[in-house]
Amino acid sequence: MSIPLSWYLILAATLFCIGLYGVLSRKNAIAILLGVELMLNAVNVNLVAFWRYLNPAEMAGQAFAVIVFAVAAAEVAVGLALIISVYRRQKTVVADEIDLMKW
Amino acid sequence: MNFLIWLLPLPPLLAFFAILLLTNKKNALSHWVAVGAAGLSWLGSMIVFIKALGVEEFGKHIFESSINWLPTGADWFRIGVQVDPLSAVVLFFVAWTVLAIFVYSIGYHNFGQPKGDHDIAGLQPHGATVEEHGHKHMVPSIEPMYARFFAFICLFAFGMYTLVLSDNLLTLFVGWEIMGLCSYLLIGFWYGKKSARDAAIKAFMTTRIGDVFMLLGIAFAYSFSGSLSFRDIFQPQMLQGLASTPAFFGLSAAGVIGLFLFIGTIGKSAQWPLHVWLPDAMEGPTPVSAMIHAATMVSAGVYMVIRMFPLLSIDPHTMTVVAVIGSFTALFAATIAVAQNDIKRVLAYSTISQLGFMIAALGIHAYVAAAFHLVTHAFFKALLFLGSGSVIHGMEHGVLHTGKHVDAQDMFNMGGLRRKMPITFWTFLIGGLALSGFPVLTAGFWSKDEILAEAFGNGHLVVFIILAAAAFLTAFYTMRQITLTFLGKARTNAAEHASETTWTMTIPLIVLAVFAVGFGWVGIPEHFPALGGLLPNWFHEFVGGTLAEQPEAVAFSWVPLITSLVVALGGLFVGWLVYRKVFSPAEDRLQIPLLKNKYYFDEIYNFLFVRPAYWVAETFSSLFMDQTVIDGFLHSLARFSLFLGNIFRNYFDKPVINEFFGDGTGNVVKASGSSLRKIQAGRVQYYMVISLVLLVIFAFLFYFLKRGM
Amino acid sequence: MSAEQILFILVGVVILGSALMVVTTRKLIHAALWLVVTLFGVAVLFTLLRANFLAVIQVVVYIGAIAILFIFAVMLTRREQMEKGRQTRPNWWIPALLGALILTGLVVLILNLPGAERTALALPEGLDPVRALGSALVSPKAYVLPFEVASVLMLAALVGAVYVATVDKK
Amino acid sequence: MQNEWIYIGLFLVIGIIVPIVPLAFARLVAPRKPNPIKQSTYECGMETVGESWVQFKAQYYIFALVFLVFDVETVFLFPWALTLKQLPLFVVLEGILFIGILVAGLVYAWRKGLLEWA
Amino acid sequence: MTFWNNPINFIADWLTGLLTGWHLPAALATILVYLIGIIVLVLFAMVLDIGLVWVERKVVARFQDRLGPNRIGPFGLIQPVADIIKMVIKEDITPDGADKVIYNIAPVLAATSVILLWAILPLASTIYGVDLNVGLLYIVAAGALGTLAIIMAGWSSNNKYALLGAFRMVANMISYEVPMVIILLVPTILANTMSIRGITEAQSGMWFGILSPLAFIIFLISAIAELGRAPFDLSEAESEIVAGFHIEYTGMKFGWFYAGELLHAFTFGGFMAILFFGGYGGFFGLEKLPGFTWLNFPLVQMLVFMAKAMFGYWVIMWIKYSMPRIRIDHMLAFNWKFLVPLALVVLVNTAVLNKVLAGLPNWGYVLGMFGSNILIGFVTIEILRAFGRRQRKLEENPTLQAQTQEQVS
Repeated sequence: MSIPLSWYLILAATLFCIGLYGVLSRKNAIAILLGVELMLNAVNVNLVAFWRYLNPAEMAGQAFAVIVFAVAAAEVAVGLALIISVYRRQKTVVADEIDLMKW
Repeated sequence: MNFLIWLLPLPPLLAFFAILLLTNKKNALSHWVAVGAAGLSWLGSMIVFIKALGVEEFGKHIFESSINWLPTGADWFRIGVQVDPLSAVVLFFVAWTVLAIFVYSIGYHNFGQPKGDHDIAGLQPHGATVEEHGHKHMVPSIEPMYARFFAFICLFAFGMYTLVLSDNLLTLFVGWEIMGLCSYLLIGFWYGKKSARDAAIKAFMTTRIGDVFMLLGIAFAYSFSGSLSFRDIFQPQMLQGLASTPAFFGLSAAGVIGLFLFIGTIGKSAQWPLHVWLPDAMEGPTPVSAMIHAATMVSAGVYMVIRMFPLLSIDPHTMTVVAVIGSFTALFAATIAVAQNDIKRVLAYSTISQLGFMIAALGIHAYVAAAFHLVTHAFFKALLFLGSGSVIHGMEHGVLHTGKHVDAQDMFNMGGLRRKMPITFWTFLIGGLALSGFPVLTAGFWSKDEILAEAFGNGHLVVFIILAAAAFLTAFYTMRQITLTFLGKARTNAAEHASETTWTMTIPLIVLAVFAVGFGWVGIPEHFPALGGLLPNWFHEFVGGTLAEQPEAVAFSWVPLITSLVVALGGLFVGWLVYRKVFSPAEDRLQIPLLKNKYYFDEIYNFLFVRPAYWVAETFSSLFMDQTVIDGFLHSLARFSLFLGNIFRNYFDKPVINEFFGDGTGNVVKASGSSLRKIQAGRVQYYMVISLVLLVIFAFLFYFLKRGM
Repeated sequence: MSAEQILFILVGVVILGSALMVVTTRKLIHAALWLVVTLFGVAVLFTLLRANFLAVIQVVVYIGAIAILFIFAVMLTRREQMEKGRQTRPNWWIPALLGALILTGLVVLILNLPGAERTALALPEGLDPVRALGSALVSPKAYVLPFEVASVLMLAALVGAVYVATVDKK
Repeated sequence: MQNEWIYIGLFLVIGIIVPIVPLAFARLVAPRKPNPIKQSTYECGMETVGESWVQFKAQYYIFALVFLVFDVETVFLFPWALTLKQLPLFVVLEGILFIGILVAGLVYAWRKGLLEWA
Repeated sequence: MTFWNNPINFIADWLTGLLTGWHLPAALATILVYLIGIIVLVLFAMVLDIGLVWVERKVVARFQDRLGPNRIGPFGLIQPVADIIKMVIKEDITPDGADKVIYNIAPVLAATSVILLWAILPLASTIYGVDLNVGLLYIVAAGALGTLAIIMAGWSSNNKYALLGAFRMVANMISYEVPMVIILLVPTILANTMSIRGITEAQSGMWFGILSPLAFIIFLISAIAELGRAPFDLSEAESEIVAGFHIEYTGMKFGWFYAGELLHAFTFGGFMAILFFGGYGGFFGLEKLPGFTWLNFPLVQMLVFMAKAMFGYWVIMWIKYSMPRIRIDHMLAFNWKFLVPLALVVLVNTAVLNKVLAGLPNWGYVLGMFGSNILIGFVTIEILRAFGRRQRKLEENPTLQAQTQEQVS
């Protein structure tokens, strides 16, 4: 009647790998961040699935998911801010052209 | 009580954030916040210290409290604070020196002076012209990044308090690294100057080498003993276990851990061969030099080895290494110091050599002596640095006044300052005498004498002789410095117009001077003729209590006493005799190129490491250029191999070379950095691909290994 | 094949399909909107898992805030020639290969995981997940520290991002 | 399998279908005689100059940013609000600390003059 | 009698019985019943929407001293139908360069995001869709979809004005979402639940609008801003950007934005009634008295609710038609520098007092809450007045202004 845990895990894993592919293959820095979002979501799915399947009384999974939300938000905020300021300086959002970090 | 100890490090940290985020714009507020924070910590430390004095057998029942931090599988990794006799005394001098330096910084950065005419953030203030009844003249101008400076030293102080109070290696390391960062920030505080930038990077990288090894040591300690708290590690059976478990290189686990930790100290306390960064660190503002070289950073290195003494002393090899390095550094640095003309560089090298004293003392099991010298040295060296800062400040005032530019730090531009800046002179004199171990009166004498006595008494003759020679040189160059700077008559008219500095700078000097004299008297050996026993040898009792069994006070003997008297007085006298009437570097017979150029160490390193690294970098980069046009796979493969190559160079090559040439300055890391910059154009995705390839490979590897296939 | 399972498969297909669109679409704005679809699908998964609160804040935070932020960023940085031409790197297949490898590895691990086939436990009687989450987040024995730290993190993010984004305003 | 979300799901479906129906109907009955003028972008009869995308103030992004932070944090406050009744007073204080940190962010943005539309 | 006590469930049970009687599997039957119920509810909303068009036009006419629709049907009641027919048979233009798919999805999404709200809107104690335990956040979530719809519309039209309008609208909505979400916490704390029905039930004794009038005011303002109606309608400021994000839309697609806005406004009126005025109930315990039990009948409750919602809607219209449009900088400043801090203060105040006054008898509790709100309001107004005075001073003598500029820079 109901869904085995492995389904959720595999779904999450696939989502994660798709996000990973996006992160590695996209040129546009914003697109890379999109990929990161996918990965974070995959993590969340796992966390909640574990909460539900292993120990619903203990809210660990959900609590961590909530923290992940915060982390995702922070990551997007800072990441996009960086991209925008770089764009304003160099007029590019292509990750390869952003190499301020080399000295 | 314990709660208070937890709170000690916090005020500086809060001050750091407060200044950085809120009061950034307001100078006065910023330094009040900073000084207030330092004051709070000082107060707390004093309370703790007094309480500690009150406790009977303090070594046995120390203040400690710890909390669960990381769940490590079954049990917890605990972090906490502890105050035992050793950390109590260290806390004592840290609190005082830090507070003094904070106050001093206010004056040093010309608080209350007008804004500079053309000062820009990142450069020393150039002075401002003010209109005064008709004619305009130059006065010092306020530091452009005034608030930021206080923020940084606040963080620095936080690091030191954390380090001193922590009861385990991990938090100690945290404080250690925070200080590393701050030293980087502060040495490079005037980042406008290239020299400052380079010095900062050099200091950071050099200490980083030490830190990597220290981290390794900590990792070993954890993997071998399963805990990082001092209490657990110093359990006798635990120590025995460590000593008996064989590691590699035919060393015992204790030996390996000890050595690695000691390398960390070599980096932090600028012992040979990683000493090169410290003299360059003089690029920072003088309070920073005082902070780094007296109150906190280098002391931290020594403190750490003293703290780990029970572990180190288990393995004889380690102790030999420690003794050799220490005594060698002591002499080696002293010889260099003789030939320096920059007032701060002399002090820098003297610091290195004094640290050598402590390390050597530790190496010959003179636990208490080492600690004693650590404390006294902290006081008088802080005093000396602040004094020299005051001198430089006075000189700069003179320079601005005359308008003719001369190097305000070159001792051959000074002279006759004793009348111009009496307070500075007297305090500096006291500091200098303490440094050179002027008999009976000064603290330096007692600590140094104790070291010599221990060395002699425990029959380490070689160490004894080397240290005696070093002591002689110390006295000599100290007197040279004092003579050139204060005695005689002015060599430049900048020196003519030098003027005494403000009270915010002189008060700390006086305070520290008191300690530079007074603190010696708490450690007078019982059997000392005449004086012995008048005051109980409190220090020995107190700090000795830290160890499991109270170390025996060495039997009194005249030889070391005579020796120290002779070297101290002789050195001072000779120094005065020689430099009485030396007026220009030309007449200085000791300006031997070899010494002047610090035995060409920088050049050697440059030749041995920087050039090859650059060469490699070139080839790689050209390789890289080729690669870019070839298809992507070869591409990342090549990069992958380069990556491996770098790994090998950094983690396999360097240690080997270290063993032979005894070196691995920041230059190597710097060079690899600059090669990396040519190789990997900061493209994050390539890094990710590489790391993922590795991840996949290793994952499959381990998976199948585990499957036994 | 129960209704729930069918539902799950549908949602899963939607999620993965839209996720693929996210990483392959040429137009960034479309990628962002596809991301919204994915996020919505994940929210539905949360409802399947009875994590009502998470499902709703998934929509509120991700679709209502993060997606909007993304779209703004795209609009602020969009340039026509960015939309033209390939959006993926020349050697895109290496990441693809990597992804596939890692995925296979993960799947193998998951399938060998003990209890991978277990089914959902019944929620304890009278447990309101939201309330439970609340008390978990504020009780010192549980996650009050992460809770507060999260706010500090957000503060740091705000300060940092704001600083970066406006550093050259004055 | 809980009914409420099924209900919401069905509601979503209906909620999508209902607006579509008139649109589809319109597509059937409404005339369709496109011509370039009609199709052109409407700018009060002016000729359209340049692409529709014009450089926007980064200020929009800043506001979105501040909003994001506040939104996330306030959303976290809901579970907290639900626990006030049964848990002791210091829980309230925790929440207030949380809000305080939030306010710190607001104050910072304010002091940096980000809330000015300039 | 049972039918009148609980008509919906009555019909539902009857239908289920019927369907299962036809040998349908129970699950399917439930779903079918759900579907029927939903369709009925949504259609009700739609009809109401059509009515709202008429109401809106009548009211605005009265505000502007006109007659409004009065030709077709009695009082022009048929007018909206005519409007709809017009919209449907109008040609639907898609500008070239528009992003077709998104362009077509946007209006649907806009309408859907409003309709979704009705899923949790309790018309009476027994007439409601579902009772989520996260109802309040559900409202916010639906709002998020609306925001998305607008930005999609603005972007896909490939039109400067549209995009500009969308940007403004979204900046507006998201900004005002913050105080709204903060304020939603107040009923949550007071009722100690997030479920809409729970909140309604919790007010049977005392309206939250009385416990915390400030919260109500803030909610009202931010609700209007969320709706993007005047005075916050600069997203469609005809004078500057023609018509904002839906400039390119014609025919029924435009119709959906329009209708969606009206229904949204009404729905928010409804939520105002629920959150602060006891929704379908809240007769201050009157219904418990022997003579008044008829108040509990669902249809009565429904009427009450409709009346309250309509009143809220009317207030929104009232404000809309009597206020000038606010400039965007003022609007954002007003939100971030006034509304958000105030909302936070109210929230903290509520949280603390709710804990502190818990022990007191009922009247003490109410008095404390109300008093504290009044106090806060008073202080706020004082602060504003002082601020205003300073501004005026600055206006009056420029030299002072210059000085302050000095201090600022």
